[in-house]
Order: sequence, then C-alpha cells, then structure tokens
Amino acid sequence: MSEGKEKEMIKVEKLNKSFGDLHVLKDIDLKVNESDVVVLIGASGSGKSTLLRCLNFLEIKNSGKIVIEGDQIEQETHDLNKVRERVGMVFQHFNLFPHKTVLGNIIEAPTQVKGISKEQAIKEGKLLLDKVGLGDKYNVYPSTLSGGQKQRVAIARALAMKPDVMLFDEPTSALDPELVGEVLSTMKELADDGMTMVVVTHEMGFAREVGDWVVYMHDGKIVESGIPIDLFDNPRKERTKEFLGSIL
Amino acid sequence: MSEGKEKEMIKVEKLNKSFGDLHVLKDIDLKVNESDVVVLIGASGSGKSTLLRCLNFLEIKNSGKIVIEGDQIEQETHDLNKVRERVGMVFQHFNLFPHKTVLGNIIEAPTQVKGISKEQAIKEGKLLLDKVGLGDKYNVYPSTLSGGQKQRVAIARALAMKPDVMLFDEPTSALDPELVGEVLSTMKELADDGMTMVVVTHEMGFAREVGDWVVYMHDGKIVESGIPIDLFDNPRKERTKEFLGSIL
Amino acid sequence: GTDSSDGGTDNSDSADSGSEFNLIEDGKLTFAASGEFKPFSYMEGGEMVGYDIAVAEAIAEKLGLEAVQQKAKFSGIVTGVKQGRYDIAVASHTITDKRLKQVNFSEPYYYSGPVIYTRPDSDIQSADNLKDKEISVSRGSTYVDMASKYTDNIPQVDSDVVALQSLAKGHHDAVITDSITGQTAIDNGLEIENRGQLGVSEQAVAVAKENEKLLDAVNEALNELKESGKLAELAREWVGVDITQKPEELK
Amino acid sequence: MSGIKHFFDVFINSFDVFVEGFKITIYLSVASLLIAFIIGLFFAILKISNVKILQWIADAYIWLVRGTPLIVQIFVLYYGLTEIILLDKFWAGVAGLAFHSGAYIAEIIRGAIQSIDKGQTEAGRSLGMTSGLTMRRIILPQAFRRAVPSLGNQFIIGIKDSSLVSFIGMQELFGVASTQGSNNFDYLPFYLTVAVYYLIIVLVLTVLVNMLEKKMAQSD
Amino acid sequence: MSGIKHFFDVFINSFDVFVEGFKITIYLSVASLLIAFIIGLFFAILKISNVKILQWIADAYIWLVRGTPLIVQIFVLYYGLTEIILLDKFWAGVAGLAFHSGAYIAEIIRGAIQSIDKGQTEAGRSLGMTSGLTMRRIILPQAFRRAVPSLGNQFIIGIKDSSLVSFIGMQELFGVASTQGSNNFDYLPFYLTVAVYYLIIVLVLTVLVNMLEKKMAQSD
Ligand SMILES: Nc1ncnc2c1ncn2[C@@H]1O[C@H](COP(=O)(O)OP(=O)(O)OP(=O)(O)O)[C@@H](O)[C@H]1O
Ligand SMILES: Nc1ncnc2c1ncn2[C@@H]1O[C@H](COP(=O)(O)OP(=O)(O)OP(=O)(O)O)[C@@H](O)[C@H]1O
Ligand SMILES: [Mg+2]
Ligand SMILES: [Mg+2]
Repeated sequence: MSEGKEKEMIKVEKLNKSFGDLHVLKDIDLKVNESDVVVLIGASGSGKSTLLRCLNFLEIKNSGKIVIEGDQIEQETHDLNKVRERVGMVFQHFNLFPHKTVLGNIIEAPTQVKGISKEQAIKEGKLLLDKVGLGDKYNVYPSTLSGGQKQRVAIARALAMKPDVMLFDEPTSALDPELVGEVLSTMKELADDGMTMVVVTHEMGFAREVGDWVVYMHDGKIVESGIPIDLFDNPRKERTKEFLGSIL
Repeated sequence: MSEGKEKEMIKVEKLNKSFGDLHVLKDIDLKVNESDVVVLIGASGSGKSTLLRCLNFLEIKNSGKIVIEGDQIEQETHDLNKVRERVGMVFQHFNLFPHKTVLGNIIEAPTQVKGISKEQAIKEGKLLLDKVGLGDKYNVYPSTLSGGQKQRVAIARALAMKPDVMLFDEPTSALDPELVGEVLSTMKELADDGMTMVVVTHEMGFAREVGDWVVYMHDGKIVESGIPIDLFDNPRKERTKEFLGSIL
Repeated sequence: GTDSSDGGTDNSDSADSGSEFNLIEDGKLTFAASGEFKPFSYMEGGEMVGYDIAVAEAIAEKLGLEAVQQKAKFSGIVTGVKQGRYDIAVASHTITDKRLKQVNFSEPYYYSGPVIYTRPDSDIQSADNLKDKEISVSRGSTYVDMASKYTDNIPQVDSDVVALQSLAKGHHDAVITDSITGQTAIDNGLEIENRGQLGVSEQAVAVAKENEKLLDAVNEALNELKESGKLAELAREWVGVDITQKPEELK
Repeated sequence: MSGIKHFFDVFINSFDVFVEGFKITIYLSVASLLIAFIIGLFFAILKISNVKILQWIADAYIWLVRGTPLIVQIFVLYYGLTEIILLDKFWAGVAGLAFHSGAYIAEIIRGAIQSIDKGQTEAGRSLGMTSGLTMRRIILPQAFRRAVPSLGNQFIIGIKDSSLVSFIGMQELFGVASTQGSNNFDYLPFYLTVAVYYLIIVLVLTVLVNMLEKKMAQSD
Repeated sequence: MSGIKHFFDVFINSFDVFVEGFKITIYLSVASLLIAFIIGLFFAILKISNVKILQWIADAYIWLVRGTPLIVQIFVLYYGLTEIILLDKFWAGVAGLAFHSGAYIAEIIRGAIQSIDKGQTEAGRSLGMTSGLTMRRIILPQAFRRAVPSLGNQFIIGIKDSSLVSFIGMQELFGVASTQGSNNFDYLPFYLTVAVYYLIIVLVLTVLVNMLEKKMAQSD
C-alpha cells in the first residue's frame, strides 16, 4: 500500500464488526490506492472474508469508516446496491447462476441493473469471455465447465459491471491443483491492466509476484503489513513468523 | 498358512465371483488352519472384501468350493444362517445397531438366533465387554462411543456367537489414527487366545507382528502369499514389490 | 324490500319486468333444486329436469322471467334461499313449522307422503316394527324428525337416492322417503319394498321472508297453473299421475 | 360483532352433540390408521421384496389410491364391498380410510426402510439372523423411528380425511356440523365450530408427535 | 361377469355427460391451482421475509389450512363468504381449493427457496442487484425447478381434491357420477367410471411432470 498522491480507492478506518457476541473485526485500518493489488493473508477464522464482505457491504459494519473513492459509505445515506456496482466480488465457490448460460451469467447484471441493451451487453460480454480465454464457451451451462473455467467466468461476470475495485475471496482454494494456474494468470493479467484488487489467498507465489502490499490478519486484527518481500522474508512480528512458517 | 496336520478351518478352491460382467474373484485358492491369523492385503478394488464376504456367504460365489471345518458349503444343501453363526464378521464401519444399547447389541443374536436365555446372554456379554475393555459401557447407546470403542463392541458382538473363525474387513480404517491402537491390541489378544482370523488391513505393523500368513491380492487374483517376513522383506513378484513400495 | 327503488329510476325499473321482486339478477328467476330426487329433479345432459324444474319454469314464464336453475345439496337449499343465494326453491320441500320460521312457503304444488322402504326380505312390516332400527334419510329432510320418533340410529346422507341405494345394497334397516321417489326407484329396478305410508305431506315453493311480493306472485302463478290444468299436465308428464289434488285426509 | 357472539353461543350450546361426533371421529381415525399401518407395512415389504410380481401388486395398489380421490374410494368401497362383505357404515368408512392411508403409509415405510444403511442388514445376517429376523428386529425398529415425523403427518391427514365418511352417513364431527347446520338453517357457525375441534385435534397430535420424536432422538 | 359388462355399458353410454364433468374438473383445477400458486408464492415470501409479523401471518394461514379438513374449508368459504361477497359455486369452489392448496404450495416453495445455496444471493447482491431483483431473477427460477416434482405432486392432489366441490353443487366429474348414480338408482358403476377418468388425468399429469423434470435437468 504505497503512500503518495495516488488516488485512494478504498480507505477503512477503525472498522469493527461483530456477529452477536463474536467480535470478528477489531479496529481495522486499511488503504488501497488505485491499481494496487493488496493481498490479505491469515489463518482460518482470522476475519479475512468478513473484511472483504464489509468492503462490498454484504456485511454491514458495526462501527468505523469505509470510504470508497472518496465517498464515505453509510447504510443510511447511500444506496448500497449502487455502491456494490462499483466493487466487484469473486467467491471461493464461484456462485455462477446454474440456470443461465455462461453469457447469460455475464449479461444478467449489466442488463438488469444498469439497463444496458441486450445487444450491447452481449457484445461486451463476449469480449470479456475472450479476455479470460473462454470465448468459445458462451453458450454452455456452468455445470459443463471445469472449476477453473467456472472461476474465470465468475471473474468475467464481475468485470462486466465495470467495477473500480475487484475483491477476490480465496478464488483458487476450491480448485484442483492443476486448475489453479489458469485462474491466477487471469488475475495477473487483470492486475497488469491496472485493476485495483483486494485478494484473500494462500497462494504465496501469487502474493509475491503480483501483490503490491500484503496484510497479515490474526484474530480480527491486522498484525502486520508491508510490501511482499519485506513481509515474507523479514516479518517483524513473532505471530507473522509463526504463520508463515506453518504455511510455507 | 503353515502346512501340517493342523485342523483346516477354511479351505477355498477355485473360487470365482462376478458382479454382472465384472469378474471380481478369479480362481482363488486359500487355506486357513485353526488358530492361524491370515492377513489379506492389496490395492483398492482388488477383491479383498468380496473374498471375505464370500467366506461369510454375504455374497454367493459363482463357482468353486468353500469348505468350512470340513463341510463343503453349498447354498442348496446348507442353511447359510447356521453357517454364518460359526463365522463372525467385523466391518469397517462397525454397523452397530443404533437402537440398542451396547449390551443389547451383544445379546441380540445369542438370544434371538441361538435361543440362549437372556440372563445367560447378559452374563456372557458382560464378560466379553470386560475382555474388550468396555465393561462399564454396557448400558449406553452406540452413538455415545468413540470409533475405537464402537469397533471393540462390534468385536464383542461377533464373539458372543462363539464363532470358530473371525473375519475382519479393514477394522481400523474408519478410525482416527489415535484410536487404531486400542482396536489392534484387542485383535492381538484375540489372536493370542487362539482365535482363527482372516484380516483385511493396511496396518503392516499388525500384519508383521500378529499375522501367520500374508496374502497379496491384485485384480481378483492371489499374486503371492507367505509368512510376513518373507513377503514383506523379500517379495518374489514385481507387482508385490510395487504395491509394498507404494504403501510402506 | 321494494322500497329500495328511488323515484328517479322508478319508471325504468318497473318497465324492466320483475324488478319489484328484488331478484338476484334482473329479469331472471333463480331457483334451486337438488337434482338428485328423481323424478322431481334429476340431471339430464348437464341440466336439471323433472317435475320441480318444470313447475319452476312454468312459474317463471307466468312472471315473465327467465328461469335460471341452481343445483344444490338439498340440506343447504332453505338456508340458501334465506341468504339470498336463490330467489326461490322448487325442490319438493314439505311445509313444516321449522322451515316456516326460516322462509315463506307458497301454496302446495303437489301432495305426497313419506313411506317406509325396506329390503324385500326384511321383517319390518310397518311403522310398528321400526323401533331402534337403523333408518337412513336425506339430511335436512322432514324424514329426520319422522325417523327420530322410532330410533336414534339415523344415518343422514345428502340425497334420498343415496339412502335408497344403500338400503338396496344391504346397508341400513329402512329408509323413509317420498312415496313417488321410492316408487320411481322400484320402477328403476331397486330391490326394495313399500312397507307403509307415514302420512301426507304438502310440497311447496320456498321464498325468502323479505320477499313477500315474490311470494304473492308465485302463488298467483301457481293458481293460474292449477286452474288452467297445466300443473296437472306437468305432473302426469313427469310423475305419471296427477299429484296436484289435495288428498281426502287433508281436506 | 353479533356474528361473533352468535358463533360463541353456537359453540357452547352445541358442545354435547359435538362431543359425540368427536368420539366417532377418534374411533374412526384410530381404527382406520391402525389398519392402514398394517396395510402400509405389508405393501412396503412387498415393494422391497425381490419378487417382481409382489412389487407389481404393491405398485398397482399405490397407483390406484394415488390416482383417485378419497371420496370416490369411499363410495366405491361402500357400495362395492357389499357384493363381498356387508360392512356397516362405520366399518365401511374405516375400510375406505384405511385403504387410502395405507398406500401413503406404505410409501413412507418403504422410504424409511430403504434409508437404513445396508450395513445394518449385513451385520444382522453375519450374526446368523435370518432375513425375516433381521427385518423385524434390526431394520424395522430403526425405520419406524425415522418415519415418525412423516407418519405423524400422515396420521393428521388421516384424521382430517375421516370427515368424508360423513357422506355415507356417519355422524362424526363433520357429519354433526352438517346436520346441525341443516337443522338450524344456519351453517356457518357450525362449520366454524367444527373447524375449531379439528384444529385442537391436529394441535394435540402435532405436540404428541414432536414429543415422540424428541424422545426417540435421545437414544440416537 | 354381468357386473363387468354392466360397468362397460355404463362407461360407454355415459361418455358424453362425463366429458362435460371432465371439462369442469379441468377448469376448476386449473383456475384453483393458478391462484393457489400465487397465494403459495406470496406466503412463501412472507415466511422467508425477516419481518416477524409477516411470518406470523403466513404461519397462521398455513396452520389453519393444515389443521382443518378441506371439506370444512370449502363449506366455510361457501357459506361464510356470503357475508362479504356472494360467490357462485364455481368461484366459491375455486376459492376453497386455492385457499387449501395455497398453504401446501407455500411450504413447497419456501422449502425450495431455502434449499438454494446462499452464495447465489450473495453473487446477485454483489453485482448490484437489489434483493427483489435477486429473488426474482436468480433465486425463484432455480427454486421452481427444484420444486417441480413436489409441485406436480401437489397439483395431482389438487385435481383429486376438486371432487369435493361437488358437495356445493358443482357438476364436475364426481358430481356427474353422483347425479348419474342417483338418476339410475345405481351408483357403483358410475363411481367406477369416474375413478377411471381420474386415473387417466393423474397418469397424464404424472407423465407431463416427469417430462418437465427431465427437460429441466438438461440445463443443470
Ligand atoms: N454470518 C456469520 N455469523 C456468525 N459468525 C460468523 C459469520 N461469518 C463468519 N463468522 C465467524 O467470524 C469469524 C471470522 O470468519 P471469516 O470467515 O471472516 O474468517 P476467514 O479469515 O475468512 O477464515 P477462512 O480462511 O476459514 O475463510 C469466524 O470465527 C467465523 O466463524
Ligand atoms: N455389490 C457389488 N456390485 C457390483 N460390483 C461390486 C460389488 N461389490 C464390489 N464390487 C466391485 O468388485 C470389485 C472388488 O471390490 P472389493 O470391495 O472386493 O475390493 P477391495 O479389495 O475390498 O477394495 P477396498 O480396499 O476399496 O475395500 C470392485 O471393482 C468393486 O467395484
Ligand atoms: Mg474466508
Ligand atoms: Mg474392501
């Protein structure tokens, strides 16, 4: 998360989130500049998904500030549906719509939410499918795709809304090992195109190569963050060392 | 399977078994003498379970001879239920009766099949439970037991019918690793008491220590058999070497 | 009531025939019958026919109205008239005090009487043998009260014919129903026998209490039909005999 | 308002006659459901038997029942059975209801039996138990527990279905309501009253089934 | 033997009147099931709404329907609605049947909606779709596919249930059988005949539902 005069896409301040008695996010501060790729790592249950979901307002924070492209977003003052259009999300389990074809999945939100014409949406959708390497699959149903193909369709579906930020929640952990590569390389291309991305992943190779900033979470708090080379090779905190030791 | 004038508990000759078009057992020959512990090993799908189930007549052979304690058993001439009383079986998934207490499981067959009085069956059942180290659990339902305890109850249940031979089909492979030991030591005690046993297992330590004879099956055929030390340390066949290499 | 029409529309209302009766549908006389009481009402080709229906249609014609038939379970017809579901009921209702508390009745349009029916092999020879027997009757009919004089065991069903049919099939000990319906059943091959008439009954058209004008009009129409011989003609056509004359006992 | 008061008057004044009808509804339901249970068990076992012809018989029975309305079944049995055996209307009603519920219960029991792990049968057989003994002592007790919620549901349906027996002349709850409504030329309050009785029966049965379910869950 | 010949005679000679009843059965069933479907959808959505009072309303409705026999519901609506609106017997019958089936359909649809993976909603919402749009475009289409077998079953029950509308005077199939039986003083062959018509309808509907299921399975 390099400092400077770059445009701040996301700013989070003192974010807190509880589920009932369970305090899941504790005073989280985070900044994501335009075109940055921020990688979130941490043990299971540390709150990575919850943080991502708060950024997309699938979960509503209890307190703190979330600023997206300069707008401080509050449930009371903003139409969250409109905000979600600007923040794309890719899920671990793809969550493609099984009753629609690949192209149907992609044009659904542009036509229904943005009111783009069907022809236009199809044209743009096909271009996106080409981009993720699935130009020939537009007319099939998701059930006929491999996991890696499904996830690439899910990425294209999110991109079809032309979001300013993309959130990825463990996009490769439901995939057979041999299919991980195709998804990661799609994500890398996206990063190279300048997309702002927040990625929860256990793929340390990707974090190192593509990440601009790595954030290590533990027990609902950000323990340490830094550029990949620093955090991975010279972690300052004991907990970070332990965690890296356990997964590498 | 040491030769000699010992009593032959089981003799199998040219046993064949198919499921539809699938030829699962091919000309199997096997002898089990009294008090022997025969261990069956082999890859998944090689036919180990099917062989065991044929010995207990849960599957009916297509051709060949099965001789139990000198009687050649045929569906046409024998009451298979009577034969099964003499051959106990322990399953991978325990198959305890969930609607009966531990003691209820054990006395079920003696009282219902052999017509032993309930008092007598309870007395003997409690002794058996002591033997498998679960004397205090007689009045609980299986759902409250650990996997290892369940399997020991299953062993006691089979023993309650006073079988002459006991068949074990991967008795420890559904158990958490820390619970395997208690079941194997129960089985070892049983072997030490002189019970004739045929055991399908992947526990090579048990096979080496307790087994008198090891049979390696592949693709429905017996590839090689011998005393444990020979078979494990000096396998003669290439396939056996490969298999042992893959599991040890 | 007829006071509902206000001055402004009075003329046009009275021009429209029948509007003074406060009918369910202007120009139409909606009448109910059970459709399961041969030969008085029964189904033929999706329409009810029979003596009741013919009488209803003749009344409607006299009143200058179009007859609209409504098939309904017998036990619900009086209530339906009371509730305004039907303008009138021409459904072989016997005039009783109980019913008179609910609705008004016209002059009788036929006379008949309840009869005890049994299977041929039954030892019930007359009303004297009915004590504590099982007597099935149509629900809501006057026969319920009649049967209850002899027994508590009175299965009630939704049509007289269901009761007769059950009797013939071996259920029940006896059925009380109208003599003409019973005779028609026998003519149709049901193996049952008449074991004595229990009295004489007068059957009339039921009209809602509020609708006195309609009652008067119905009575007037019935009188005209009687005097012209039309009613007797209808009776002979549908029932085979003239049942429109008051029997001796009632005179 | 006066309508509501009228309903309460009817409800209170008709208590005695409805209690008579209530008893008959209970007798009808209990008798028919017991018989239906036996019929259901019988056809469930035919269906899981490996004998094709027995399976066909069970299929045909279930198909007939599921393919025709209960009221048709009651009337056909009421008039048709007289050729074979003359049942009084109580037993004709019981026969009709049992014939009907039996098919649904057969499907419930068959489903429950088939949901029991095959290992249970194998364990029983490996201990020398015959297939009949295994079915009776091992499979059926487990299947019945599993079927309790569905059976309870079917029993509730059976009680409500017993209202149709009024059409062959039974003075059970619904028959009482019809007769009273007709006697008083005023149906609505009597039908509302009878609705309350059914709601109470169904409520009580629902609670009982839930208790039974909980009790059975304890040993699992 | 002569009984069988008699049945065939009746079956053939009564064809025309039964065809009329058949049409009315179909009209009744189609109208009531369409309305029931809308009622069911409405209450299913109330039940999954997060508003307690709406859930209670749905619960109360379902409890009322499940707790009382259909015949009581039909009669209460037929006699009770007269206070509010005087429905003719066709529409009173449709209302009674729809009111009844609606509760069962509500439960089927609710179950189907809740069986759809939560990820589907999240995917829709994350694309900026409102909750209503997500429900309409993403969840309901999937839920309906999943509900096809149960809905088909419920539709079959609905068709059979329409026989009870004969008791408020409709000349649908069962009503025709009753009046014919009464006309001819001989019920059994007419009830057997009507059973055949119902069996045919149920058979055809079963085949249609199976075809629909297969067709829908293709895209999954
Ligand atoms: N909807 C919810 N209701 C209650 N608790 C929840 C909910 N969602 C998450 N939690 C809890 O919040 C904590 C953080 O969960 P979260 O999913 O954010 O962790 P994570 O870091 O993404 O873990 P993982 O690597 O397993 O996905 C966990 O204890 C989890 O059980
Ligand atoms: N009831 C059956 N019907 C059809 N095929 C069967 C049946 N039981 C076993 N088979 C097949 O027979 C072959 C041998 O199966 P078996 O269970 O005996 O192997 P196994 O050596 O016990 O394997 P594992 O280690 O996986 O238990 C397999 O191909 C299996 O799919
Ligand atoms: Mg997570
Ligand atoms: Mg095996």
